[in-house]
Amino acid sequence: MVREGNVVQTIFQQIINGLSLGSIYALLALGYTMVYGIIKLINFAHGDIYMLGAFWGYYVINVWHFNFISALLSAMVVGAVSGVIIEYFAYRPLRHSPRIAALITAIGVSFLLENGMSYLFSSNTRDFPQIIKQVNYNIGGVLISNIQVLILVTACILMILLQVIIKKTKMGRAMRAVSVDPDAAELVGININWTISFTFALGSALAGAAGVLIGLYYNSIDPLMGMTPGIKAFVAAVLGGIGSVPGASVGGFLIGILETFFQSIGLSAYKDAVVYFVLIVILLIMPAGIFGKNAKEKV
Amino acid sequence: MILQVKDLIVNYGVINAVKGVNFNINEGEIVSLIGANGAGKTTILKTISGLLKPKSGKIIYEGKAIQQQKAPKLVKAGISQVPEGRHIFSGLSVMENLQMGAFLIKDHQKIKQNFSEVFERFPILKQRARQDAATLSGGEQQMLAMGRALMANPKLILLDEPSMGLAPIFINEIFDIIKEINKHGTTVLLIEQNAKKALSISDRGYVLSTGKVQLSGSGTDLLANKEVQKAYLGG
Amino acid sequence: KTQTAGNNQTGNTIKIGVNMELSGAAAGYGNSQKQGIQLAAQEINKDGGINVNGKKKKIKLIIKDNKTSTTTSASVAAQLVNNDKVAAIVGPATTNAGTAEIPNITKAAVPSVSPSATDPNYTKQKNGKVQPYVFRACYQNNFQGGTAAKFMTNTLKAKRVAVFADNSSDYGTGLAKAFKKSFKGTIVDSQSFSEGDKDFNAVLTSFKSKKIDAIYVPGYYTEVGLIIKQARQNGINVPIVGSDGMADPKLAQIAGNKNASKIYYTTPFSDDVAKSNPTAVKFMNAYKAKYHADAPTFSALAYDSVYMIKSAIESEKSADSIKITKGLSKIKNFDGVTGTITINKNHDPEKPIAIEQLTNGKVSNSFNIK
Amino acid sequence: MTSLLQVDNLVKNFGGLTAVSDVSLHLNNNELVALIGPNGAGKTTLFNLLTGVIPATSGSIVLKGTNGTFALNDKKAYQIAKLGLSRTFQNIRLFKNLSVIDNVLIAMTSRYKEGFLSSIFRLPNYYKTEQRVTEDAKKLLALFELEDQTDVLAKNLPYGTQRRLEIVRALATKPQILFLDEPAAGMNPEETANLTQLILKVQHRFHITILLIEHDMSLVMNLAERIYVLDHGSLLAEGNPDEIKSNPKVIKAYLGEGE
Amino acid sequence: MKANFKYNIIWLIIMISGFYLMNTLILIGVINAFIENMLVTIGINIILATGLNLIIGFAGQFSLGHAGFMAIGAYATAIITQTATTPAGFYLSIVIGIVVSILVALIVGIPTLRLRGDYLAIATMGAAEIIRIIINNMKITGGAAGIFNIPQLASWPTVYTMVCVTTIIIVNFIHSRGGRAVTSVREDEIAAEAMGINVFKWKLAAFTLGAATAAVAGSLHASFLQTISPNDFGIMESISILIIVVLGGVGSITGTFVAAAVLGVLDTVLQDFGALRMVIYAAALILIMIFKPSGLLGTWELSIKRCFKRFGRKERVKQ
Ligand SMILES: Nc1ncnc2c1ncn2[C@@H]1O[C@H](COP(=O)(O)OP(=O)(O)OP(=O)(O)O)[C@@H](O)[C@H]1O
Ligand SMILES: Nc1ncnc2c1ncn2[C@@H]1O[C@H](COP(=O)(O)OP(=O)(O)OP(=O)(O)O)[C@@H](O)[C@H]1O
Ligand SMILES: [Mg+2]
Ligand SMILES: [Mg+2]
Repeated sequence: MVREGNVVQTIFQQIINGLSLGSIYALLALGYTMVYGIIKLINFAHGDIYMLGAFWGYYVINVWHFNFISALLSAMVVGAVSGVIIEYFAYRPLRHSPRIAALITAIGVSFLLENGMSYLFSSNTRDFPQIIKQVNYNIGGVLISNIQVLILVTACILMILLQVIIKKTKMGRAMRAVSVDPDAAELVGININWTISFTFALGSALAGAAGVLIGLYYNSIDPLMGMTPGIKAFVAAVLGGIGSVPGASVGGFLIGILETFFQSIGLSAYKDAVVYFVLIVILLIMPAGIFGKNAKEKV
Repeated sequence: MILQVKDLIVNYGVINAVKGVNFNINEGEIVSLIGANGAGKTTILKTISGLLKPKSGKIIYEGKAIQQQKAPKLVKAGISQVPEGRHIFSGLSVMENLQMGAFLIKDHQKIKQNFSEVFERFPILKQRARQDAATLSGGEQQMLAMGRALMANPKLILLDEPSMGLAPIFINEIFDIIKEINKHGTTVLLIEQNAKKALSISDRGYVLSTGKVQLSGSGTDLLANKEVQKAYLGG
Repeated sequence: KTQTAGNNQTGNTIKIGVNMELSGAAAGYGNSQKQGIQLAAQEINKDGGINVNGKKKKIKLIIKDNKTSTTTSASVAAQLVNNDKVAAIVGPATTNAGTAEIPNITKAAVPSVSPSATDPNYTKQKNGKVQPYVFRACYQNNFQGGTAAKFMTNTLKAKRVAVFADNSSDYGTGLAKAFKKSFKGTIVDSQSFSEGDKDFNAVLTSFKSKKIDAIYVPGYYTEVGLIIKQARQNGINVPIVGSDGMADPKLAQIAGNKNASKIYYTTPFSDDVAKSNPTAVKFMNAYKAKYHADAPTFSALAYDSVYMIKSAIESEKSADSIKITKGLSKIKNFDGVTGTITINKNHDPEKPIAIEQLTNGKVSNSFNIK
Repeated sequence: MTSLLQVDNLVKNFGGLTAVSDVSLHLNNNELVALIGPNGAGKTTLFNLLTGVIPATSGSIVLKGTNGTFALNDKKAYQIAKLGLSRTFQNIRLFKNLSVIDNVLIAMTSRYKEGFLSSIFRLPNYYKTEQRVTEDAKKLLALFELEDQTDVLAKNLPYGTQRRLEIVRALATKPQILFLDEPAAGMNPEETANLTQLILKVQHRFHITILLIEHDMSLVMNLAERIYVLDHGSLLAEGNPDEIKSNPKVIKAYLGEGE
Repeated sequence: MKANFKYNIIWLIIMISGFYLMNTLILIGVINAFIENMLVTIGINIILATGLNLIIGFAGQFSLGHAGFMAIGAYATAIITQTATTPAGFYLSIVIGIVVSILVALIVGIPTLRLRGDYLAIATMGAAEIIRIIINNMKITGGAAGIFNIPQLASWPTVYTMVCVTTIIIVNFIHSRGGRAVTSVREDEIAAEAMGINVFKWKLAAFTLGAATAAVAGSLHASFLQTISPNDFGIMESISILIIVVLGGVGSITGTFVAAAVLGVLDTVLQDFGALRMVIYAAALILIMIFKPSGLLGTWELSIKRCFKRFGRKERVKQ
């Protein structure tokens, strides 16, 4: 089994592992960052919208025999719609309340989705229908699967797309304006509710898509599946500088790579601890994350 | 008559801030609202621009009752406000702030033209075009707020203490700019602590006290009024 | 007022409490167990109930959720024994929640049978004596881990083994510890994962470069299924050996049938054993009829727990909690779904253990380990 | 004559922008000095440097106070405050959700000790100190006609009163030098006249030095003994009100023609 | 002076009579082991949440790692009372838990308290997770299995006393010079600095005091429950303490008491609902926050002094 080049191969394989894990975190972190960017709310329920997307994909593929693309697109719609509904009922009434109150509702919504789904459809783990057959490519001994590539590419495309939307389009500017001063935004003609709904729709659509992609990749879904990656993705968003689209991606990839690295050197028991440690160290050097603007108040 | 305010009552919770105010503005006029701190001037302005909903009363703009309309609709209809405390978008550059002002304008040519007009009036904004608006000095922010409102091509502009925090040399300039904006066809509703200056450029003025109109008249009449002089003109 | 020892059962029903993980991290396993418990109670009641000294009494289940929390488990136990005055308790599913209920049930002298608390010391007091009111229906870790170690050496002839354990519960860590203690070959590498993890590629890649003969993966099917899948996709084709937490039809579904080959796990309850065990056949058919799915091990263990209580009541001819305790500790050659059970002096069940092998997702072989 | 505060060659850069460039000035004991200049000249930035809110790029600030001589450059804001430099803010920064008296009491905290144990166990010492400082605070508030408002939340005060409270709060730290950043902004002429009297009262009663930024020339010319004019970060002129009023450079850059 | 003394005596009487009331109720069997269990849990949650309320509600620092400090206390007690199975051993373990948690709070707080808002929340959450993971992998802590068969040296009187003591300490701190300094930090850091307040020092003071009380709660938890495991001190535990604080009203200690009690009762009532329990709990959480965004009591505080004054006023009105 021991061959020449084994070490190099292993290193490359680990890089691939890190990137594909990172792309998953990045995909989720993007949604967090969007929502946080506009209403400064840690949308705890984001991970659970991802779960809804996965369950939707599971259902439509198994029952209505959707193909991959239509499952993915419809999951995005489902994600978007549920995001908008959650915003409308749970967050909008609290828009002028202390932020911490909205955070608690967000936690409540997260619990509600997790446990509501468990209650309605049981908390069992299910296998996600393998609608795209996984194919492994062997590149000089380094294995990479088509689904890994798919997720990686999707994450990158979405990242660029979002960055363009936020920086270059009118809607993006409106989103930024609403986030800094809602009153003034209204005074220049921006419909705040619409803008916030749009942001939620966009962020949640990403989560919906992630649900299908990740369901397909890992082949296992359950109602609590959003919890752990949800928190990790949020950490990624913070690490990258929450509110920043490139930050979310970089944060996601960084965490994926760090986790992989520490596991590969035998620290699997401490992988999360080390990631948090690195997070804290980075925040000490860059208090607003890697891409975050450390907007000091002008006195 | 471009704007008519009838029996306007506005509350903050249980606090009654505006207690039945009536006034009107004709097209092409400059009208001033003056009054002490807490008289309710800002509240009236916010109600006109749609940020606050009145308890009762009517606001009629170009013949239509607008008191239930939301701010974005009214911007589209031609009402722009320069809010008290400036409320510029920090984190966005000066340039982007101005772009936001033209949010509802679709015509790119028009936007370009507005840009050049604003930069002509406020050359300092051009110098600082790429700077984060949050780091501008107080006066610069005031200009930016004004420039942003002008980007929307308003028919009626509502100015809430535009001279606050400005250097004397600039106060004169601001009032010149207001006159000029007015000359180009924009109707102006002006709130000022600097009542002397405000009334001297106004066609008409209203004096507000604790939520009610106390006095009204032409700018020159009010300037000559003894009571007004004593209370608001410093002697 | 001094507590009169034990809960007496008057009236026509016997109250059995269920202190179970119905929400929280272990909800999946807890709900499986609840199904097994309900199935058993339903069957018994359909038969008229438990025969207490000639009089048939029906079981009344009082099911409460401990949300996989020690604090809540203690509270649930206190409520069951003090307010509901149950005669015995089934549960909890996890060792942590299980140990949390011990003070309260001991004070009230009410026995509890846990279907799946596996820590070796669960049934022991600090001084090494047995906990008087604590019983379980599953193997303790040392037994299962030791069996797996023996099997690796004797049957698989594995010399170099990697351990990959779930270290978010005592189950995985306990088994790993027991395995390492009794394995004779070399432990090449020992890594761990946590409940809820989905990506194991990093560790598997590092295993791959280390020339191993087998992997030991003590954990639950939710994660181990994914480990199998990712190992095979990474080109690791060595045998993967685990424990009864894997004994669930979902394992192969998650791993994918084609990946689920050369998979072994220790189990008390298997298709193969079942064929020769009429109690098991009956259980599996009844389970399928009621829940439209294959019975998982957790349900079988919970089902047995209820019947163990029934047998204790019937042999002692009383449904008083102290009597039930006595009856439980005397169980011998009890004919359970998970084998013929004898409760030893440590309140651990002695029952045969089997190792099942999966090939293409199906049980292809089973080994009886002596 | 040694001055109370001596500032030499002070510089502050924000990235490429030099907001304060090579400013030297001094404040004498019990003097009332005004700092004026066009918008964006760097006045507030200079205040921020002097009070330690932001660090200077270079230059020196030396305080020769009653307790000795200190270089303030590398001191933190709270240390500078303890040394006797206190300020108000251009945008009011009261403790909005706290009562008027709490605002004052907080400013007094650096002036007394209470002891963790004596406050936790409510030893007699605790009550004595509390009573003493509360009385001090009330006295101070009474001086500014705020004694009826002690329990009102700061955010519920009218704007002008908030400005007044900010001054009281700054005074509660027992400063040697008080910095006022546009105290009359948003006030009408009558209120400005009242404020002028108030500032004079503060100067005389507390024997402190005051440096104030203001765009309202009626106030500046009435109050200031000396005026510094800042433009584009550097000193443009210095002098008494009459000199400044007639300085052509100041007229061109700041005052403007007319009036 | 005299008046202050009077109010303190009244509080003392309330606390002592509360104790005897409970004692009697237990003796006559109104409070059985189950209710006692519930009350103890509520008491421990009160200690945890008042400490967190000090950090979040009064110092304005969003800490999401409270369970980490609780873990330190719990493990200190579990480990020490294994060998020193005496009340003295138990109290020693509380002290050691406090000392260790203060040390850790300093190590965690000195770097992280420079962060703002949600960044601080994530950093403290991370710190607590690091603590938990280290515990999860140590031998002396029993790893993932935790420690069980911990001798029960804390019963309800201990918990009751500790609730009183920690509350007195925190409330008295809030109403002292330090408390005012801490509150000013919450309101406006820049203004506070300008008033001569060492913002960082006071943040750290509130953070360590909160951590120390959390350690006490952990000790009580371990000794009362007799079993602990790393999973008891995860992110979800920190969140559930946060929920108590926010539900009661950020900045209201009275609110914390009320919320801890309400949630404690709700939690036991919901035990019967199985899988539906968390659904109901979540719905309740959302509804309460929507209809009472500032928490059940907002920033309202029960004050004997005020009661007296109001009562006095009514009397006068009657005359
Ligand atoms: N958000 C609010 N909530 C409660 N009361 C308010 C609010 N805003 C303003 N008020 C009160 O309403 C009254 C009118 O305030 P308004 O801001 O309209 O006065 P103004 O004339 O603009 O004063 P200024 O000259 O200070 O700007 C004041 O008494 C003020 O305290
Ligand atoms: N934090 C900062 N980052 C970048 N530039 C800044 C910052 N603070 C101030 N500036 C710039 O420094 C210059 C001076 O600002 P400052 O606020 O000191 O002006 P000022 O003299 O107080 O003006 P005003 O009278 O309008 O308040 C301005 O051009 C401003 O844009
Ligand atoms: Mg106003
Ligand atoms: Mg300034």
